[in-house]
Amino acid sequence: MDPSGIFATSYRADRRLVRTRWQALSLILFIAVLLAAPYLVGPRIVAILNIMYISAVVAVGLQICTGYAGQINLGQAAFMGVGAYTAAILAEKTGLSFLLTIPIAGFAAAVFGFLFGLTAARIKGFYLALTTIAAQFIFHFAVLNLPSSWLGGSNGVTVPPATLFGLRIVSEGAQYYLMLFVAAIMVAGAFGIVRSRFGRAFVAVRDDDVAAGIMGINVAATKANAFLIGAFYAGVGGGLWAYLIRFVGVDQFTLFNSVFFIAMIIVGGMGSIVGALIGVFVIRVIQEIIATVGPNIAESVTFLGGDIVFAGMNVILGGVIALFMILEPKGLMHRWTILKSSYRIWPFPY
Amino acid sequence: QEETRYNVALLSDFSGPYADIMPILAAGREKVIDWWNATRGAQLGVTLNYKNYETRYDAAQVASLWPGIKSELEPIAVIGLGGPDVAALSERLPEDKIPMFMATAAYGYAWKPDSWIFNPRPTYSHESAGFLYWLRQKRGGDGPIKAAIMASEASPAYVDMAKGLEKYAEEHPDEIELVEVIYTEVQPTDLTAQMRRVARSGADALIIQTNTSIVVAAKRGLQANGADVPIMMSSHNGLPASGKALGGLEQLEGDYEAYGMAIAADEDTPPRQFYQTLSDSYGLKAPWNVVTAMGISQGLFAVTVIEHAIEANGPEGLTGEKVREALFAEPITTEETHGFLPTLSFTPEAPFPLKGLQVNVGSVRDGKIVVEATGAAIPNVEKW
Amino acid sequence: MLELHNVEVTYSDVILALKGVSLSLREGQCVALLGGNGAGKSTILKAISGTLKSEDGKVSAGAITLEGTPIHNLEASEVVRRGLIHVMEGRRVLRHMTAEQNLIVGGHMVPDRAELKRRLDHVYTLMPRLANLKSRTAGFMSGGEQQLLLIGRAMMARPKIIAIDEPSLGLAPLMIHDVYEVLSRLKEEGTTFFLVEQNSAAGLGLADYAYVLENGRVVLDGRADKLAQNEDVKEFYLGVTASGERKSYRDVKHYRRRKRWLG
Amino acid sequence: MTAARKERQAPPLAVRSATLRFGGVTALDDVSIEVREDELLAIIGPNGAGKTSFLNVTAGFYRPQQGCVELIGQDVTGLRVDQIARRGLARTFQGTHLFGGLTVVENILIGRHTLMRSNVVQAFFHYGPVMREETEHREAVEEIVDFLEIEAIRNRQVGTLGYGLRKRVDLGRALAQEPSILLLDEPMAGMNSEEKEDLARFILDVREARKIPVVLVEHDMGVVMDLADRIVVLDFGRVIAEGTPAEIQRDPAVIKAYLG
Amino acid sequence: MIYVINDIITGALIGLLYALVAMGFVVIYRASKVFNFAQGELVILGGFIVWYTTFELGLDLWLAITLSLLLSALAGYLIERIFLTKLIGESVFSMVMVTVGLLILLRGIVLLLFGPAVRPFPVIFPLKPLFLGEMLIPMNLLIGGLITIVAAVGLSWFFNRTRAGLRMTAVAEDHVVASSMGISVKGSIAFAWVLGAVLSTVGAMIFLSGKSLTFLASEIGFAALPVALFAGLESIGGLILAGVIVGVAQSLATNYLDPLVGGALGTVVPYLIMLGILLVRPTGLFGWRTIERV
Ligand SMILES: Nc1ncnc2c1ncn2[C@@H]1O[C@H](COP(=O)(O)OP(=O)(O)OP(=O)(O)O)[C@@H](O)[C@H]1O
Ligand SMILES: Nc1ncnc2c1ncn2[C@@H]1O[C@H](COP(=O)(O)OP(=O)(O)OP(=O)(O)O)[C@@H](O)[C@H]1O
Ligand SMILES: CC(C)C[C@H](N)C(=O)O
Ligand SMILES: [Mg+2]
Ligand SMILES: [Mg+2]
Repeated sequence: MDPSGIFATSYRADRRLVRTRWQALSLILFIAVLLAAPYLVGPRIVAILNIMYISAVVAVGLQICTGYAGQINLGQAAFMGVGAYTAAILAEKTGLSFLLTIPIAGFAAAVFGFLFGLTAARIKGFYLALTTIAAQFIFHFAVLNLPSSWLGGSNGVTVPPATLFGLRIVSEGAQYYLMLFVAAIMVAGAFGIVRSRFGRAFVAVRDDDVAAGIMGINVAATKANAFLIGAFYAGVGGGLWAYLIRFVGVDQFTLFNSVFFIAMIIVGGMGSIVGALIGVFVIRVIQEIIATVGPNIAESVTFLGGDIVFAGMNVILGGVIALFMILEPKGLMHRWTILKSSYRIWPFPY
Repeated sequence: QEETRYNVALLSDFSGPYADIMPILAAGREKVIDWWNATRGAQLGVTLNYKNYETRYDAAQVASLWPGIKSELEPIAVIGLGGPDVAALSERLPEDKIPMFMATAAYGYAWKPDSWIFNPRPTYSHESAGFLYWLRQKRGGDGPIKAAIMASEASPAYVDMAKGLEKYAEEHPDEIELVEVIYTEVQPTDLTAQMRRVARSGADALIIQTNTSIVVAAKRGLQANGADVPIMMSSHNGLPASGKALGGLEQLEGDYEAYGMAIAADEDTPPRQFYQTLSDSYGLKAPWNVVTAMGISQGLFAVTVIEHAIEANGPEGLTGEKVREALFAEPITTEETHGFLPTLSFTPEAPFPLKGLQVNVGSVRDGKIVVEATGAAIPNVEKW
Repeated sequence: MLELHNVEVTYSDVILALKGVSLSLREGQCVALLGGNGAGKSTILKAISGTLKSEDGKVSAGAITLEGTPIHNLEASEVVRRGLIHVMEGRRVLRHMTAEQNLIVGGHMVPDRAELKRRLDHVYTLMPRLANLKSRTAGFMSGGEQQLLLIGRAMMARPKIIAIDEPSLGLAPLMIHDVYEVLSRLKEEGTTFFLVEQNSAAGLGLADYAYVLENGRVVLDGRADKLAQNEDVKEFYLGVTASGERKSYRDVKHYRRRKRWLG
Repeated sequence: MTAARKERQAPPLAVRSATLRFGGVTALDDVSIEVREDELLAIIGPNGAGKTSFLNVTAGFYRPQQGCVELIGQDVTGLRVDQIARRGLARTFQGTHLFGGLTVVENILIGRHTLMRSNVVQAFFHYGPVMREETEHREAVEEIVDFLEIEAIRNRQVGTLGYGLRKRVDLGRALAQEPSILLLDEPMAGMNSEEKEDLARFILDVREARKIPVVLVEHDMGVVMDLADRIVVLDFGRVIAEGTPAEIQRDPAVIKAYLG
Repeated sequence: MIYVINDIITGALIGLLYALVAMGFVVIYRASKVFNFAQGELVILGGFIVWYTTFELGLDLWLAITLSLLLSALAGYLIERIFLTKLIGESVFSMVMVTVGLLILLRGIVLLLFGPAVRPFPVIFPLKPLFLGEMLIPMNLLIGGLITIVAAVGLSWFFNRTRAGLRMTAVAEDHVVASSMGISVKGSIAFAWVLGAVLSTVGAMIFLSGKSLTFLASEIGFAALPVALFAGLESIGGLILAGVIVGVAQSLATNYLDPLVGGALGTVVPYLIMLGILLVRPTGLFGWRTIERV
């Protein structure tokens, strides 16, 4: 919502994302900072950002599927795994460029996700949420038990580095731009999707699928599409992951990871793309702080013993997530919206 | 004498699945470095600094930590822990030219030439094959030895253990007959039925290199069936740990542990003496058991390679690359590792020594851990 | 026995739905609340019964007292235990339970089974339509049937005060008549009513006193029979013209006078 | 020529001897109702008579055990709700079934979902055509907003609106579908007489402006008698009377069952 | 053949153990509509409490068991107090999501309080199996199976026949409606968690008796999940049937299919069965049908 006194003068302007000069300016500044980041901060931060971008892509996809379309999905890590395996195997066996393998990874995951989405035509609510856990188990089982010449089985797959015009993208800095580039496109696309008729159809199906059907929306197809899009994002994230780590194995895509993606969108706020980004940021930052501060505490407070400190860190991570959910069950984005609207009407409450 | 400082990064898991063994494993490898600094390092004019990094046994965490470690520490070597470290760094380390030294046995999936990650022990399948080879000799006779193996799909590494032995048994039907390959969960509900199959198949040994909980459940299953098939365990789920979880070592009477590293037996062996030194003079607070031994051996493995590199290049200008070269240049003798490890000769062909492989076998006799065999030869296992 | 003093209610910390409302309700009385859509009628009931919280709303100023003790900070279930039942809008039946189970849950505070049985029979005699629907799953009943069930469910608790949101909503004319019959029976038996009603003719018929709400404020109040004579109320709530006869909906002009009370 | 004629002659909506049972409950018992061109047909009847069930059968939400539903001469029995909606049938709901997480404008835009054409890829990149389409439809929506006089709440989340306003948004959403037949289930419930007048005016205007038949289920007899061209009375799932308002008002069976 | 029968029996008993763990899910769901993702964590919490009272405090077994049940009831109550009370009135979804946070948190707490080591678990049920001719049946599973059946029958009577049960059912239907009828949502949820925690502890005792305990044991939660969904999230009685079917299928798959496949088909079979049944009956065998009315 705009501050008082600023009104859109056309419908086009009314649906613009960036609406005031101040907003435009801060967006430009933000993008500039992101572009310059590798020159401003150390490689550790750049590496954290790389992982954040990947998580952001995956979490934004989950947000579309769960936050917008209301289909709780506990298989996002498996979808990511499908993408990662696809990209890895294509890159290894065919030597295709990442410009192709990453989108194909997205499509492969989308197909897998779509299959699960089809069950959403019949299964609803918690039942559906919990059947998506099956995706996790099936993915795991399939990778380990299909002939190992297909997916590498327990051996995993080694991924050659991404190359662009003969340049190998291996340093943090180079990888950073790859991750940023893809994440930026995906996030921008997510804004596009949720503002379009598809985004509205997703919310319609989430809020009231009976009414949605009567509005002419094909409910089953819409749910399956939500899974498809969510999984596409996961797959692209998985593709990026493959190029970042350059080795994929099933144990990198566990149910626990899926749970963390859910935690991210909850902390950030359901039903908001920005919320998903905030959630990724908050949770990754907490994780990194714990990983960084932990050893220091363990070192300085030696009598505690390393194990206690680190177990304590897990408590903090879980505690912070639980705390967020208790204090702001609708997510940080909700708090922000409220702040904004009270700022809009301040000082007149009515 | 002016002293030169180098950094080593230690990857740890204090809050993930290996948090149970981490404190003593970490103590073992840290104290070795302390010891080295005080003795060998002081002579050579080199001090090694180390720092622990919490990876939570999570590849994403390793990947995000690594660039920071690299720029913060500029380490000449990394001391790693397990699968996720390997997964996250196997393609990075060659670029960054820093070698990583592991404590555990190697995996089939990491068996590739030109590695930068090195295990002092061959793969788990080598170790189990070596054990079975030894058991067959002990038994005498011509027929193959019958073995069963427990695996789990919870971790690809666990699957790998079974796959390697399966391949070996397939190619050597006269040596090993693999009668059962059983997959279960990391915390099985009940293995009575499975153990009956094992007992009925007439297995001479049951290989369990996965984890302690599976050993315990299998043992209970065997007991329920009144069967007496000896179990062979690995280092991270060995006799002391499994015995403790079962409520007493006596429950494991006649069972084995086997790995290419010194057995932490009660006897007074050179490794035991070295452990004592670390405890007495360097403040090592860890019981004498296989996990501590694993930490110490890993530490010794790493410092010895570094020492070789210093000897070859002088104390100045040491790099990760030179450390790796030193590994190939010269074998690491069993004396240098105080008997913790056999003499290791690395080649660029594999991340572990391919020749002169040996396995040690420990067992429980009258409620005590004893060394059954040292230096039992490991047969030639082909890559699977 | 129930008083609202200058109550303000905000939703989501920003939407001010009640802007200082004061009302009072005496024992045995029936007070009716009239007002256009969005005026804040349901909000008042939610504030009284403590169900605001579930919609992210809160009483941000003022006080609500029941028999002298403030209740606006109590939990909904606590308010019920003090004898006030709120029949919510939106036909919120317990959908997976049968009609009879709904009624039994309504009487869950009744100590002994015989009394429960008596109350069930009482509801069934007053609303024979419900007796026929006993074993029907509540979620599958028609809109009007659900509305009846809600009223029956509130009766099961024999509260001192029933705060009821649009009892006639979706009921057929005969049924409205029957329901009001039931309500006036209860009133005679001593139940106090707080009634939100759009069917003002019926509502004002039962009520002793009425308030008209507009935009979160009380703009008019008075004895129900007096209010029923008020010109504006007649036109806007009872739908009769000044001359006293009902005008046809077909004759409504495209532009018409609207009444907005100052406030 | 004859086919086209037939098409024109076919009633906008015809339900032929529909029977709908739920277990032991017969919600509709051999009901046949035809809606004529441009007419406002009211359906009345006691609670539980089967009015909503009738609308549900026509909208495809329930499939009748017997009988069929024809939309402009085409048999649509057994099609999915969304398929029937795409053939031009729109309805409002007895309770409100709005999309609480969306604003008023967005709710109404959903009514236009099927009229929009952009695909996911276009939406992802959100370039020219998508923007144009969105603005175009937004204009149509704003017309409806104006028409229903809900400008002031156009950006409110629907979940935060009172019952009465929701009913208006519900109507707006149905109108946005540009239907060829409109079914209204108790649109006047929960409104005071001023608001009912407003809504009555909207309904009459819709009919005038769009020339579409309207089926109205309503309990307010004042509204029904004034607005309806023809009335069908249901009781226990059966048609018990049919006729002009004046006829119905006099019908003893109707008086007994319904009007009292 | 006799072995196949034996495998079927053992499988059925393991299935009943799953059913008991699943009962934890269902009880909480049935009384509060909250799906508890941290159910597996409750099992290990219970397990560690048992370990603590027997090995650390060295109490007599019966005393230890009683104390453990009391302590886990307390733990369940505290969890409700700390994490859920504040969310009453918020959407059920928030409560469900807080259990996701709880999952991560409880893991940490268990690590912190009890350490990461593999702990021995006391022998609560006789280790000696029951011999029936050539068949042998593990004692812990047998007694556990009986406990499960008794608990299922008792609880389903409670929820379906008593007024207190009906009250909780009302809470599971709709928190706001229930509280507007004077039912204490808080009380109902607290009761559910106490019961859920106690059931989990009993489950832990059967599951782990004579074995070992690490926090990996929480995976039983996800192993039991298909049973809960198969039966339908509102059905306690149905758990028995679902548990037996899933358990038998899993046992047959592990013992006869795994060797053929060379993989752990047994672990995915319950999920495949669950998917199959849900596609046919979207709310499980006995769960509440979704009501759609317009
Ligand atoms: N959950 C909510 N969140 C935000 N605003 C709300 C909420 N519920 C109601 N409101 C607002 O409060 C005001 C009063 O609403 P209320 O529901 O009390 O009206 P009402 O008089 O009952 O109307 P109706 O006759 O339509 O039921 C309205 O402006 C409405 O939009
Ligand atoms: N899905 C269903 N399952 C079982 N019974 C149903 C179902 N839908 C409707 N019924 C029953 O069918 C009958 C007709 O219901 P319907 O909703 O059509 O009534 P109605 O005429 O709209 O009544 P009202 O005026 O009260 O809304 C009712 O008795 C109702 O209980
Ligand atoms: C002992 C453990 C840390 C090693 C483990 N088997 C792994 O590499 O994954
Ligand atoms: Mg209202
Ligand atoms: Mg109806």
